[in-house]
Amino acid sequence: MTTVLATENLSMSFGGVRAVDGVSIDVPDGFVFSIIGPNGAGKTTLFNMISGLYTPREGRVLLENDDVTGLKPDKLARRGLSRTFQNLQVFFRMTALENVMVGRHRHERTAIIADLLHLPAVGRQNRETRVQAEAALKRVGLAAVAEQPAGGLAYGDLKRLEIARALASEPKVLLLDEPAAGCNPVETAELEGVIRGIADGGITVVLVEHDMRLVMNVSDRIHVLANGATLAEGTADEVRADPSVIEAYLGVGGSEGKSRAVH
Amino acid sequence: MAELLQFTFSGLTVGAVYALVALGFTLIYNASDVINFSQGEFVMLGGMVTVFLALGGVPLPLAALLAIATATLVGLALHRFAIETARGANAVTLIMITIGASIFLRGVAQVVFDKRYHSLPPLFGDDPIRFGGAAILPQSLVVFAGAVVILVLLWGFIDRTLFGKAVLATAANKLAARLVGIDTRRTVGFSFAVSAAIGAIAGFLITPITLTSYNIGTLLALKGFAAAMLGGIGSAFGAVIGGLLLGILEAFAAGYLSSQYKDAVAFIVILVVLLARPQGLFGRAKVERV
Amino acid sequence: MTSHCQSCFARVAAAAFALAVVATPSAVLAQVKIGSSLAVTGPASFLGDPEKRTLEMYVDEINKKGGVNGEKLELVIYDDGGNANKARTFATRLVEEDKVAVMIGGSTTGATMAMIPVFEEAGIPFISLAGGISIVEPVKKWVFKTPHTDRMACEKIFTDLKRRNLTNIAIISGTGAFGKSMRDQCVKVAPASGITIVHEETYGRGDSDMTPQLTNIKNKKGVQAVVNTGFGQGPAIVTRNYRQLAIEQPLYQSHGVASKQFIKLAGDAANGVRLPAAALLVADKLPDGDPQKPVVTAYTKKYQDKTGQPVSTFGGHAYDGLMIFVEAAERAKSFDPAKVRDEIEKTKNFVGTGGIVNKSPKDHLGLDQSAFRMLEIKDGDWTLVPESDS
Amino acid sequence: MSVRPLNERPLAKDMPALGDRAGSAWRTILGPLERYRLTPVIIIAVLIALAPLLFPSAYYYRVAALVYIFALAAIGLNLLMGYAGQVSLGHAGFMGIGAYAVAIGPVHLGVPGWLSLLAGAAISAIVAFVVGRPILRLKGHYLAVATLGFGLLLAIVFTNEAEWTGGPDGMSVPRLVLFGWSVRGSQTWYWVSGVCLVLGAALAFNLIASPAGRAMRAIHDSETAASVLGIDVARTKLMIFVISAIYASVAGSCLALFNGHITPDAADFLTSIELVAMVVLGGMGSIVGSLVGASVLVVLPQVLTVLHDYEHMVLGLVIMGVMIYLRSGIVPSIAMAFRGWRR
Repeated sequence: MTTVLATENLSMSFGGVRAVDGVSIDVPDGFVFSIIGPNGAGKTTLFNMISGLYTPREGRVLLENDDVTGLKPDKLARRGLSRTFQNLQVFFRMTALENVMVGRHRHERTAIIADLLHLPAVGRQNRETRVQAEAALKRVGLAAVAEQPAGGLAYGDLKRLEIARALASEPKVLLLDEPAAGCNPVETAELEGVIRGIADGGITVVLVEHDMRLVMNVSDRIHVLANGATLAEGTADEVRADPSVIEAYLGVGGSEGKSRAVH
Repeated sequence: MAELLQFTFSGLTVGAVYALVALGFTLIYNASDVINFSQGEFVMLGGMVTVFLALGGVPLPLAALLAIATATLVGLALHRFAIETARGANAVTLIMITIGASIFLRGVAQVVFDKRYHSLPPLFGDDPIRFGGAAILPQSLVVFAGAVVILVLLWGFIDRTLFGKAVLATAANKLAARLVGIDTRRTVGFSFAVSAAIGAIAGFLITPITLTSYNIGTLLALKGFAAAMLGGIGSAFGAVIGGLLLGILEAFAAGYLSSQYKDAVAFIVILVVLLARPQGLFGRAKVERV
Repeated sequence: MTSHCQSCFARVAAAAFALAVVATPSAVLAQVKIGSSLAVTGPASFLGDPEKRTLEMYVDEINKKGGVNGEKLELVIYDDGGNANKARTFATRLVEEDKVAVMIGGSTTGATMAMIPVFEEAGIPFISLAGGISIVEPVKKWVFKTPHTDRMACEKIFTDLKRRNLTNIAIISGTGAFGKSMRDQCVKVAPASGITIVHEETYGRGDSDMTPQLTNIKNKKGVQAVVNTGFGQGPAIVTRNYRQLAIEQPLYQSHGVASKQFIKLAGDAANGVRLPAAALLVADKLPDGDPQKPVVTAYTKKYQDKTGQPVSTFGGHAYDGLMIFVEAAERAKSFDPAKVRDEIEKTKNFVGTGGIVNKSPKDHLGLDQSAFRMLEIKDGDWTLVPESDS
Repeated sequence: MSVRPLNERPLAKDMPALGDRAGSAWRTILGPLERYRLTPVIIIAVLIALAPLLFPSAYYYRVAALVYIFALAAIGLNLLMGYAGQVSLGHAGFMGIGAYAVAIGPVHLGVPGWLSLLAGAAISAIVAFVVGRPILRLKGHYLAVATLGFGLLLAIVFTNEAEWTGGPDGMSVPRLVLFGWSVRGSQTWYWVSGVCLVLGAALAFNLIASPAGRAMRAIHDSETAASVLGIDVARTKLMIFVISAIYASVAGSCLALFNGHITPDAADFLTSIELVAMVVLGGMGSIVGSLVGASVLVVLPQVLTVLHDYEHMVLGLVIMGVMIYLRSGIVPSIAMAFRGWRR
């Protein structure tokens, strides 16, 4: 199985505190790869390093075996890495559809002069982008709100809008940062289908999530972080059974806690 | 050597003026994220009201107190009737409101007062203090001391009083501050009042040096704003250092390079500083959480 | 002041009402309109403000005495803030909308230059109140001006310097229009006057400390005198800083320092400062035989009574402009712009606040150096410097 | 890539059309027009063409021409501020470059006016490119102070380099001559500036609805999200800074050629603030708003002259009042109210 995304010994610290400490992951192509861990475990920091928002202090990020450490996010995006955000980063002044159309940016080919003059190529490009964006909205179930301003959408819809936007860029690897946070059980269940569908479509998904039911149901492989370092990795069942994981989540082990943590 | 000393004296004189204006910017910014472009008009009010009351026969200390009270009331009114009414508007809208307020206040001043320049007698006379071949006016030291005293008071107030902590909390996170029971409206209103008072004190102190007229506010605001940004907006200490630095830059540029391009030199240095430290000298870098 | 402010609300209300009917320009009364666009506010407001007050005062007085040629005058003043673009728009408005018979205004040279084409094209006489020499050189058919040019001020200062055997000078100038323009003229006429400029400094608008510049001047070898060109608060601060640094050489200010306000602002430091100025500033000190004495004394009294402020030569320029127009219109017995223009050009021996005016087709200013007096400040008052050789 | 659509709601446009035939007929005519990108531009063009019917004198032509010229600069600034979210308090500097280009070109260098205008635009673009690269890294108020300093710098140069610029008193600008036709007078400039405005507005609308336009709007809301979607944030900001500089430069050239005389006022801090005020008052992110904002700030002082000394007081109050009660700007606020009312 080929590895599409990997980190080698990735580290980052803020003001002396090691937020991420020597984390190595290996994400096989087409997998749903989840990263879990208690709050402050360094999950989002890891994401930020992988997606180029932070420059790691140590270690490397490999995308399709190319060293992409320290590349700017937009360069990484052009190589097929896309992501969503834990704290929403929606373009609130644009409509839902326009948000997703921005996701098509890396596939759009026009020049600024052509854009200003609205040459026929721009019209064609816009139509094509629109069709693709509408399709992406449909995939996450937001086609009905396409023309609405994003600022007016419900929280759950915004979460899915970010996914649609990332999808529209046709990434090879998609990083989802807590997509279910703030969603009700029905929305979370829908989300599960969406994520599965994305993976089935051939896109590798890296998921950071607190909702264990979702994680357990959807993941092919789970990587557990605690205090910035790797604690365990394995399939859902393996991780569920790992005592160190249970301890990390609850401080001390306990069957009651175990069931609450993982179910 | 005497030359260097004189340039430094000049820089400190002008810089202390900028520092006083910058302090006003910083306080309002801290509490409300608003850059108050009518800060210069508070300074103008401090000077002009004192001048005109004194002309009308009011003893100088009383005139100054009344001027500070006037400016404070104007600051409160600006908050209550403009900023508070527009609560929730974005920062640019609020800034535009303060620009409108600045035009309005200038318009009022030109009718109520006049359009000539005025001066006030310096507190400790006109005779320069000579030192090492250079000379500085006592009033420059007064302005400088004023900036330091206000800085210390602000620091003591913010660090040592509950209300000061409330201002800090409001600055850090308005919503959270409200949730823990801080009346953020009162806090912001208070910061407007104090900023206005600081402006007016500045106006009263600097008038013997800079002279005053109904329209000095714009230029002072411009320089004060630049000083506050140089020091790092939101930091009172930064405001004072930024102001002094800007003054010294201008004086050195005028003395050593070209008096024609001294403002240009000062701004180029500000640009360079900001490019190296995008949050200003003593500002905190904002980390965006994603 | 209180009654002033009570009426202000009434005036605002009335004006708000007037907005509704402003589309129909007030052309009800058959009056002769005098147009003006002045820097009533903004950095040049100490030009525009006294100019405006003067025009208002004297138009009032003229109307009370029955007007000109049996017709009442109506004054239309706009505030251009010294901004050339705004001035140009008001010029168009005065010509197209208000249909003025004459234009008396333009506080700054920049605003005047921007307005000139409008009046040249419309064929309406334009009497500018700004200092720049480019306004009347080369001569433009419809354009006149009343203030002395900067060049005359420079020459007057240089003459005085020569008399004192001071030939090496330093100039410190404001970067504003007035200071810059006069500095340029001084530099231009210096060689012909036998003056060498050995050092130059400038300061900007709103600057509050000029000691660095003055320190450089002080340290420059061979400077025998210092000339400061500029107006506003700048010269006052330069004068104070001059004394602060205890610079010994004589200090000359320009005619931009044109009111007693300067002495008040500069305080004791002003003692010993010399400057060229119009007779207006020393109305009470003029010898009784001086032809200007009655005019300047009357103007000074009227202005100070009415406004409670010290008289300034800038207001005097407006007085001269208005009176030159009024006399020309009376001579022409008409307000026909072409006839009035011709009569303005024929103005001879007009005694104004700025001097004795003799205009001609080649000289649309009509003042010579004799219009300037050299003054020295002593004990907080002006004194005339005796002019031995003129 | 087949994905099961979840929770798919019925699409509004798939629902059977309601209403009678007349209504749908209207919709077939007005619908596309309402959606068409350039409809506002067409409306502006029609208004510009018809407005002179109401003008009693050349003065009105002049004021309207000034509105159009300032609106052109404001539209450019709006692209930068309202769409891309980057503040500039120094845009009058670019107006100054354009203005002095058409003055200095013909007077000192013998370059014809129209070519000087283009050269001015090119110089503005280059200056914006060089300056923009470093300073656009700054954010919010820091960017504001940096652009302010930059604008001030240009104004200082225009004031001090008197040999070239005539200094504070300014210099005259030779009339524009196009194909042997001398462009002069308020009426002629009304049409010239009107055409410039329509073209400028059309280009702006084109840009907004293009890939580059979407990228620039995205940056306004979230630079982070924009960058992870492949948008080169720095480059996009720089591009829009350059474009807005060109708008300001062309407007400055028009102003100088129209007035026939140029002073450093055109480039100073107050003019920059005026431009910002036009954008914010009219509505950030609304091209039509910039025209409205320019109209208000050019026409209002003309109307307020009846107030004499109280002019500035009232102007300040109007600005405050508009910003307090129409906080998104005149056009967006009214549009919002209208939409709410129609619903």
